[in-house]
Amino acid sequence: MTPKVHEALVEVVSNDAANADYRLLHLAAPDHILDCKPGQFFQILCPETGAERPFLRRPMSIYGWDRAQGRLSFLYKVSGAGTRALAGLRPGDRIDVLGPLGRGFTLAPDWRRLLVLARGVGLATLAPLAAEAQRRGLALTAICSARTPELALSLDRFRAHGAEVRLVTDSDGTSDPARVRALIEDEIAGPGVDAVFTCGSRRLTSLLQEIAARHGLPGQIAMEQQMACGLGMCQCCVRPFRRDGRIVHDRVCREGPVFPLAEAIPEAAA
Amino acid sequence: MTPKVHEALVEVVSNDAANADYRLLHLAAPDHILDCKPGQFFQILCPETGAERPFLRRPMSIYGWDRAQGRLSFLYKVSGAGTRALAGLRPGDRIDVLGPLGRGFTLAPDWRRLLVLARGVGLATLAPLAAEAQRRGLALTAICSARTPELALSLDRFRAHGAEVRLVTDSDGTSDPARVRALIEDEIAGPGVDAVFTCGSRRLTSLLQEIAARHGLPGQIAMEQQMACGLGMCQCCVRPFRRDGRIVHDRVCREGPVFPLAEAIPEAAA
Amino acid sequence: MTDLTTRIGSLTLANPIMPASGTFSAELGEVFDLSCLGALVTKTVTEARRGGNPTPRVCEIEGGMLNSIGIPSKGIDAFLRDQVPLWRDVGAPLVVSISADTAEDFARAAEKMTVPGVAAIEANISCPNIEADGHAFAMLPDTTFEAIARIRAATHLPLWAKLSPNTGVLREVARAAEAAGADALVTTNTALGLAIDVRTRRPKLGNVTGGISGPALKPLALRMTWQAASSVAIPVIGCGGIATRDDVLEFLIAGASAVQVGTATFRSPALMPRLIREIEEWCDAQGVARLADLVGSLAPADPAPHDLVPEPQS
Amino acid sequence: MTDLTTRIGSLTLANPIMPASGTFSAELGEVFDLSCLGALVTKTVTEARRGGNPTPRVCEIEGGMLNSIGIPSKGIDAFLRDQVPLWRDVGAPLVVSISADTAEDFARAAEKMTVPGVAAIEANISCPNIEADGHAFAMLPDTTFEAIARIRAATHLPLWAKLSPNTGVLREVARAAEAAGADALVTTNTALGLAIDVRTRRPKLGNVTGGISGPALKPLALRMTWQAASSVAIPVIGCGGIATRDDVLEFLIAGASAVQVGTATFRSPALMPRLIREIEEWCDAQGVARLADLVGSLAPADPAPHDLVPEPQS
Ligand SMILES: Cc1cc2nc3c(=O)[nH]c(=O)nc-3n(C[C@H](O)[C@H](O)[C@H](O)COP(=O)(O)OP(=O)(O)OC[C@H]3O[C@@H](n4cnc5c(N)ncnc54)[C@H](O)[C@@H]3O)c2cc1C
Ligand SMILES: Cc1cc2nc3c(=O)[nH]c(=O)nc-3n(C[C@H](O)[C@H](O)[C@H](O)COP(=O)(O)OP(=O)(O)OC[C@H]3O[C@@H](n4cnc5c(N)ncnc54)[C@H](O)[C@@H]3O)c2cc1C
Ligand SMILES: Cc1cc2nc3c(=O)[nH]c(=O)nc-3n(C[C@H](O)[C@H](O)[C@H](O)COP(=O)(O)O)c2cc1C
Ligand SMILES: Cc1cc2nc3c(=O)[nH]c(=O)nc-3n(C[C@H](O)[C@H](O)[C@H](O)COP(=O)(O)O)c2cc1C
Ligand code: FES
Ligand code: FES
Repeated sequence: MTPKVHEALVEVVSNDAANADYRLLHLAAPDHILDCKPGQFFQILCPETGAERPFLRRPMSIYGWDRAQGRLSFLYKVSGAGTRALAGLRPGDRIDVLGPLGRGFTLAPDWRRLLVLARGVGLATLAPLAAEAQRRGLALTAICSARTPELALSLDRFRAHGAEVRLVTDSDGTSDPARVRALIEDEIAGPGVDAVFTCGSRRLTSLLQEIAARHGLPGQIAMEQQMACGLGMCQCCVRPFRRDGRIVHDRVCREGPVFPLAEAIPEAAA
Repeated sequence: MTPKVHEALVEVVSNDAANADYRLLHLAAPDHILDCKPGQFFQILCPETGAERPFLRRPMSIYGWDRAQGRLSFLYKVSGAGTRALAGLRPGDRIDVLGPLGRGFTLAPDWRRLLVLARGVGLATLAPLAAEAQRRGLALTAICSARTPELALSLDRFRAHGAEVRLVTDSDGTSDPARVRALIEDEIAGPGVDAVFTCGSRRLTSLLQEIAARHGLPGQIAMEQQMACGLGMCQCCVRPFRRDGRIVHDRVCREGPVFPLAEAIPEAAA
Repeated sequence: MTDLTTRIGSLTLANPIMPASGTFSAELGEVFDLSCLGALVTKTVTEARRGGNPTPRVCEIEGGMLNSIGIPSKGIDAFLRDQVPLWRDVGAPLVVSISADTAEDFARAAEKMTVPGVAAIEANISCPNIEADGHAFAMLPDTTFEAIARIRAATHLPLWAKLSPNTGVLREVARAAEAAGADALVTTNTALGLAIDVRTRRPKLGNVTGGISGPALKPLALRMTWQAASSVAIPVIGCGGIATRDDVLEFLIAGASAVQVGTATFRSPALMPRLIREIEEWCDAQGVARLADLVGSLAPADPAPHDLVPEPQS
Repeated sequence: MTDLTTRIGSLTLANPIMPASGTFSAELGEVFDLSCLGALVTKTVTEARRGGNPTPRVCEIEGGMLNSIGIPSKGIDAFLRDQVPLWRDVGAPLVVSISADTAEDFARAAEKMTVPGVAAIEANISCPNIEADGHAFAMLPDTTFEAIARIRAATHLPLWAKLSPNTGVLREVARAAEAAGADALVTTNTALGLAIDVRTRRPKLGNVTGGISGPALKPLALRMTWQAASSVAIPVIGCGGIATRDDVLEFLIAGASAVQVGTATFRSPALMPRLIREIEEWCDAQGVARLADLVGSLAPADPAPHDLVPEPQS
């Protein structure tokens, strides 16, 4: 096997709040770590600060990359030790990233119209699909769900890459399953959909699985699980999947994080 | 017991190199931790940096303090994890200090002429004696020993407080025991000496013990030992002393760090 | 306002926070008023005077320290004369830690310590620094039983048995201490460790090995606290690496009725009163009426639905 | 240039750095060329297919992690078919870790694994995650002896016994493994720990307890490496918390003939080749001609002259 995953010490270009919960981290990255695919991730060694000593690396979806400019970006929600430590990074600081890792989304050559259904941090994972779709000349509709309009992320990213964006929110009542179902069905009945994409949110996954199954549409889903190595060595990141009539356990870091939608077993409500 | 030792989070005013090995740390300190005596120390919680995670506090002699200005200063030699971490402090950073701790030097009311013999970081411990001597109108001669003239510390501090300074160095051969002995004997024979003071360096201690014993001079010595609590609780900082014809073990943090010179047992050569 | 009192056998403590033996002495009263503590636990005392171990006696490790203080002691007589009266005014119950080389000596020490002003005896049957290679009574159930039974017969005071993390049979040791009449268990003392100065190729401690304490010890001590609490009916007092409010809560949830704070006091001498305040605030905020409701409230793990199917990953 | 080779019984390794079982797989070849390693140690394999433990299987602790992966395995047949050929090209000796529920099953597994391409067998008699409460063969000398003796009879391959830090009788276990015919000891596997999520009051791991690894384990593992090396004549391989050059040196000085690097690879996947380079540079700079000169070179503690006088401090 020839080395293809790299550990690199990269410089922070900016690290600003994207909204009340999320921050956007731009890094100046060397070209050899920028051979990325939408849906892949990096393992980030979050810095040790006086208050936080995150020990394990944190998996983060690639939010954007640009080989010409040498840029790599992540969108993260400040929640625990690792992301609190990340939030303290200032331009000029350096962090250690490992990647790109995992299997990303795959686009079949005959697909023309893609539908993305995303919520929360899943938008970070799905945003790079819009750029890829645009590059290939595919149409993409993104149904973005959020608690409030202010918390909706990446709408501009999607639009900038030519995606049609539908924002649904809890605050105006448009995000409930029935309304989202209607939106998706309209999309399928109207312009048509060749494949659907989502992230691991339980409600959205169940909904989309059911719709896709009924219409015979292929789908892909990005999953999350606790990780230690991120490379496939430690077996800690397994999740159960339905495949060939039985339950199998795949490593999210290696066989995933993107899996066939039909195989996913939505997480139990927390 | 009423609380009198305080833990305080204090701001760094400056932290600059004093010479190739040593740095001088000035802190803006609240008045309640500034009731200090020469020879006392603080326990400093050195910051955790990416590279260093000093766990225990580090004892540091008080190099200077000024209640009017709210200043507290330490002089330290960058050697291991704790002092490397200290070296990274920038003005405006905050650190946690605990003190003042231990028993400092005591000056008998009838002493008029003091002699200080110091080398290395011991100069930091002994420098505040000069200020105290000046305040009390006592004469003080400081014999300062160093590898080279550039590494001699605190000469200006001593002079500013009216001390007579004699610099002896390895590089010009003036620091060898015979020469230093002659200097001290001259001082005793000439202007006269009422008490002698030194730090824990083995060679200087043996020399000064011998001279002081011969002349019947009282002396005091500041000792060092690994510390965990600094308050007298853990018993890790004991050292052996000769007292009343037997060996006793005292806690350097509590019964010391300043001890009667005659009781000290110079450390074995490393 | 939450009721922070906690019962350790016949003794009721005002709150669950107390110092760990050997990391506390009257000098801490220069930092805060010691009467706020749930109890006061002394450095281990032996009957006869004894020296400690050679220096260096401490060194740092990642997330903690090693110590090989040993048990320097001025002897029980000096303790009874100088220390016991000193503590009378503080108010918090005085727990005296004792050690001895034989079960018989342990009993005699306990008997001597049975005086007014002493609220309980903690039998340190687990010091890894006085016997070669870390051996101690608490390594095995039968030696534990013997020591505790002899002490039990010698004193009517509440008796706490301090256990060792170096044993491979913690549950059995815990049950032996209970069967021998201990009123409570303390889990745990330090784990035996080693650190080497690579430059000199010498051990960092004068006594070669030493006891691991501080955050690095916490997961081990927490596991043992949980194992002990689920093996005996008497109260368990957690100890090992506690440095934050959440650490205290973890031990309480795992089954500890109170906790001891050791090494953390070296980094933050005013930590214990802060923990008392923070635990009270947390309980108030969470609507926990009595501290006792927290003790042993560990919920089962919440496995993902299909994770129990024993199938290999592909 | 220093001779970095090290002898583990009849096997000579090019250098003392190898991965620890369960923290390494072929995928690491995407980060560096695996042929530089002293040996390759596989994740533990069992004879039959088996699933692992419920998720979450890992969590962080101060200075390390807990894992309760268990031993998910596709079985020995799949291993012989898919894995052994894969490693043939890498060059470094392949050490296969096996586990079983009985001594008999251990023997059968060892026999099956005795095929060309396998350089040694590591008997994982110490996994704390497969038996309730961390029990394992390596907790006691007699069960250790039985397992190792049965395996010894079933294979002519070099046999390494991986010991447990959870036992209170490490020296006795080490001697039992030697007496039963082990060619080397590995000290150690993970120590059993617990972590609780205070918010949910649930254990952080799906399997409740898990094994402590990483720097927090180092002083314990180093102590056991030193104890094992001074109890047996066969080589000892150090393992536990190794993350830096000085960590490797500490284990070698304590008596290890080689070391295994586990958790540190998760933080720094390219660490092992860096350690090989750094050890070589250090030995060159220090004038250490052969790595073997370092092994077991621990000097006595250097007590201050009067510290041995057993007098109490005042
Ligand atoms: C493939 C993948 C991609 C991800 N992409 C993003 C992203 O783009 N932006 C983002 O904000 N987060 C992302 N996450 C979650 C992220 O890895 C962090 O776990 C999360 O941000 C919380 O980390 P923390 O250190 O702040 O929290 P802590 O509470 O300190 O985390 C404790 C431990 O739990 C793990 N953990 C906590 N939440 C999750 C989770 N949802 N999934 C997996 N492990 C978790 C952490 O990695 C860590 O090991 C992704 C996770 C995976 C598996
Ligand atoms: C009363 C007292 C006053 C001191 N005053 C000063 C001072 O003014 N300036 C100064 O530079 N240093 C002083 N020291 C030494 C200081 O505490 C540090 O130990 C030393 O600076 C090295 O620390 P480090 O973290 O850089 O080294 P490390 O190698 O990381 O230290 C490791 C451990 O060894 C201990 N240690 C190392 N050297 C010594 C020593 N000489 N004495 C006691 N413990 C030691 C450290 O405290 C720490 O616990 C004093 C020590 C004592 C006991
Ligand atoms: C310096 C030091 C001295 C100790 N002395 C004793 C002792 O005399 N008796 C005892 O039972 N435990 C002693 N211990 C162990 C502590 O009481 C406690 O069990 C252990 O340190 C774990 O708790 P911690 O991690 O909070 O420190 C000592 C610990 C330290 C660090
Ligand atoms: C995720 C993980 C999985 C492990 N799996 C195994 C295993 O299958 N067999 C085994 O003998 N040890 C296993 N171990 C233990 C390691 O081999 C090693 O003994 C231990 O982690 C201590 O070393 P470290 O601190 O360098 O990780 C595992 C450790 C970890 C962290
Ligand atoms: S995180 Fe280690 S196998 Fe996936
Ligand atoms: S440092 Fe604890 S008694 Fe002196």
